[in-house]
Amino acid sequence: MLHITQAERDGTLMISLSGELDHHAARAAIEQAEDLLVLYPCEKLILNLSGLTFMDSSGLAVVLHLHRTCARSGYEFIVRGAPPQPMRVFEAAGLPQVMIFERGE
Amino acid sequence: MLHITQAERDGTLMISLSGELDHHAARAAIEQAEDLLVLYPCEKLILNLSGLTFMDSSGLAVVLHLHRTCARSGYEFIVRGAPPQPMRVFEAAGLPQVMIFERGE
Amino acid sequence: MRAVVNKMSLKFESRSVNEAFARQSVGAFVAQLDPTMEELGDIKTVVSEAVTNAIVHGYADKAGFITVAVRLLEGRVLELKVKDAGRGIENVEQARQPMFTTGDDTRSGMGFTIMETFTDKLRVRSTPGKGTMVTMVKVLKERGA
Amino acid sequence: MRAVVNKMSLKFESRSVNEAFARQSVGAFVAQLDPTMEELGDIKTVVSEAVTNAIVHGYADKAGFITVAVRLLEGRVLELKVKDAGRGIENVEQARQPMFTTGDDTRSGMGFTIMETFTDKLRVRSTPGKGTMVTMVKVLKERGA
Ligand SMILES: Nc1ncnc2c1ncn2[C@@H]1O[C@H](COP(=O)(O)OP(=O)(O)O)[C@@H](O)[C@H]1O
Ligand SMILES: Nc1ncnc2c1ncn2[C@@H]1O[C@H](COP(=O)(O)OP(=O)(O)O)[C@@H](O)[C@H]1O
Repeated sequence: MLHITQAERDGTLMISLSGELDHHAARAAIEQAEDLLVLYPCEKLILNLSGLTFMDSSGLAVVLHLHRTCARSGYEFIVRGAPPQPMRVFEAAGLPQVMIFERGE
Repeated sequence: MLHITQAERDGTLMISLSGELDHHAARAAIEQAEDLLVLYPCEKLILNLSGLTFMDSSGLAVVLHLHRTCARSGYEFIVRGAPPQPMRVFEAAGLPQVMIFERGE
Repeated sequence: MRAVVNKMSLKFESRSVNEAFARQSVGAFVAQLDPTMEELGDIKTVVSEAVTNAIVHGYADKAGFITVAVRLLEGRVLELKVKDAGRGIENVEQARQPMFTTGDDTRSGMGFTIMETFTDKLRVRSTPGKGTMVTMVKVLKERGA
Repeated sequence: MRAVVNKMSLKFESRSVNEAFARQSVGAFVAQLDPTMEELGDIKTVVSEAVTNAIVHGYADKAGFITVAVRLLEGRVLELKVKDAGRGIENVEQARQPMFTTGDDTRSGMGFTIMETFTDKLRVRSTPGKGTMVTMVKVLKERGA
């Protein structure tokens, strides 16, 4: 089960995903995140993954999708707080070389 | 995996089981508890189950075994802190009618 | 007949280390119904009982395979089957009595009683020398929307 | 040939809700080796990748069954097989390239790359129209006594 929550302040939108991000959850995650970006126009999107308990390559697709959307709109995009297991998946795919990963919550 | 620890004070021996108590673990639990009763002669045995995450009818066998051992030696025997799932198993078997179950840790 | 919503089966060797595997697997499968903690505990317990019986009693003399088949039927009905090809039960009625056991002091004779208490239906089919199949049905409570 | 220490198999329908069930089951089975958190995460991840591929790509047009077979071999060697009877892969070499995907925007094309990175051996056998079998081998670290 994946949970999605959001918080907005001073032009920064933070979307937090918690639980398990797999193919079963990926479609809803992409669609909800896109809806939030329309609802809360921002200059910066932080995708907070500190609550993820599992992520497979479906999570890469979600992150790549949001990275593209932000690039197109000129928003800054940051992935924050990925736990060790998701981080290994990101690293295996080389994503930290092409976008910003931050520690923290 | 089952973990067994003990503490002794003023003639009371407390044996604490934590983790999963099933058939795979029951033999070792009985043998270790019997060894502890030899090592720490006591007047009262408290079997602390507050750390159990799972228990099936193999746990009934462990408790019945210790109940018998204590009865034979004239020791008081108390089962303490069983969480809801083990407690349902004890209740299905009617054990609270024949021995003492206490709340707490 | 109720429509089948989802189904799976597990097959594994009669080793006691697989008792935990079997109940946790069924627990993971049943999670899709969002059961209460009590329902999930009951389900893991009855799986543990039936699988332990297959290992301890069914395959007392020889090793073999155990199959656990799970079906989710419409209306939150869970059907569990645990099957072994072990030595079977001579007298099923007697075996189902509380406290009856042919096992050692790690057995309480309460396995079938617990399976019966924690499910809505228990059926035991056994042929001596051929094996045993235990079928359990449990109806889960509706979860409020 | 290494001796088999324990083995099991799972069979389930090609529904995406079963992805979580499959990786959690394999995780529960592998627990007997007391793997590190990283090893356990890697194992769940590769199972999730292969099972998702079977559901999304193998059974894109029709529903069907997926089998996951797991063997623990002597020397802490884990062998995982994920099999479907789906549409198969025309060009396995191309499919294994990073970023190659025939899927939609929930797919990254990195599934096989991750399976390869997180295991010690990956073999893909596929027959178009017949199905696919992915075999992975992972050697777990010795745990200090
Ligand atoms: N799968 C099985 N194969 C053979 N005998 C069985 C099987 N399951 C149960 N039995 C018999 O039924 C008896 C009662 O089982 P149960 O109520 O579960 O108690 P216990 O397992 O504690 O003995 C067992 O002692 C055994 O003789
Ligand atoms: N079980 C399968 N059945 C049919 N095709 C498959 C299967 N597994 C993989 N493929 C093919 O290989 C491609 C690459 O797979 P993969 O590297 O896992 O990336 P992704 O799943 O993200 O597309 C898939 O897009 C699909 O065309």
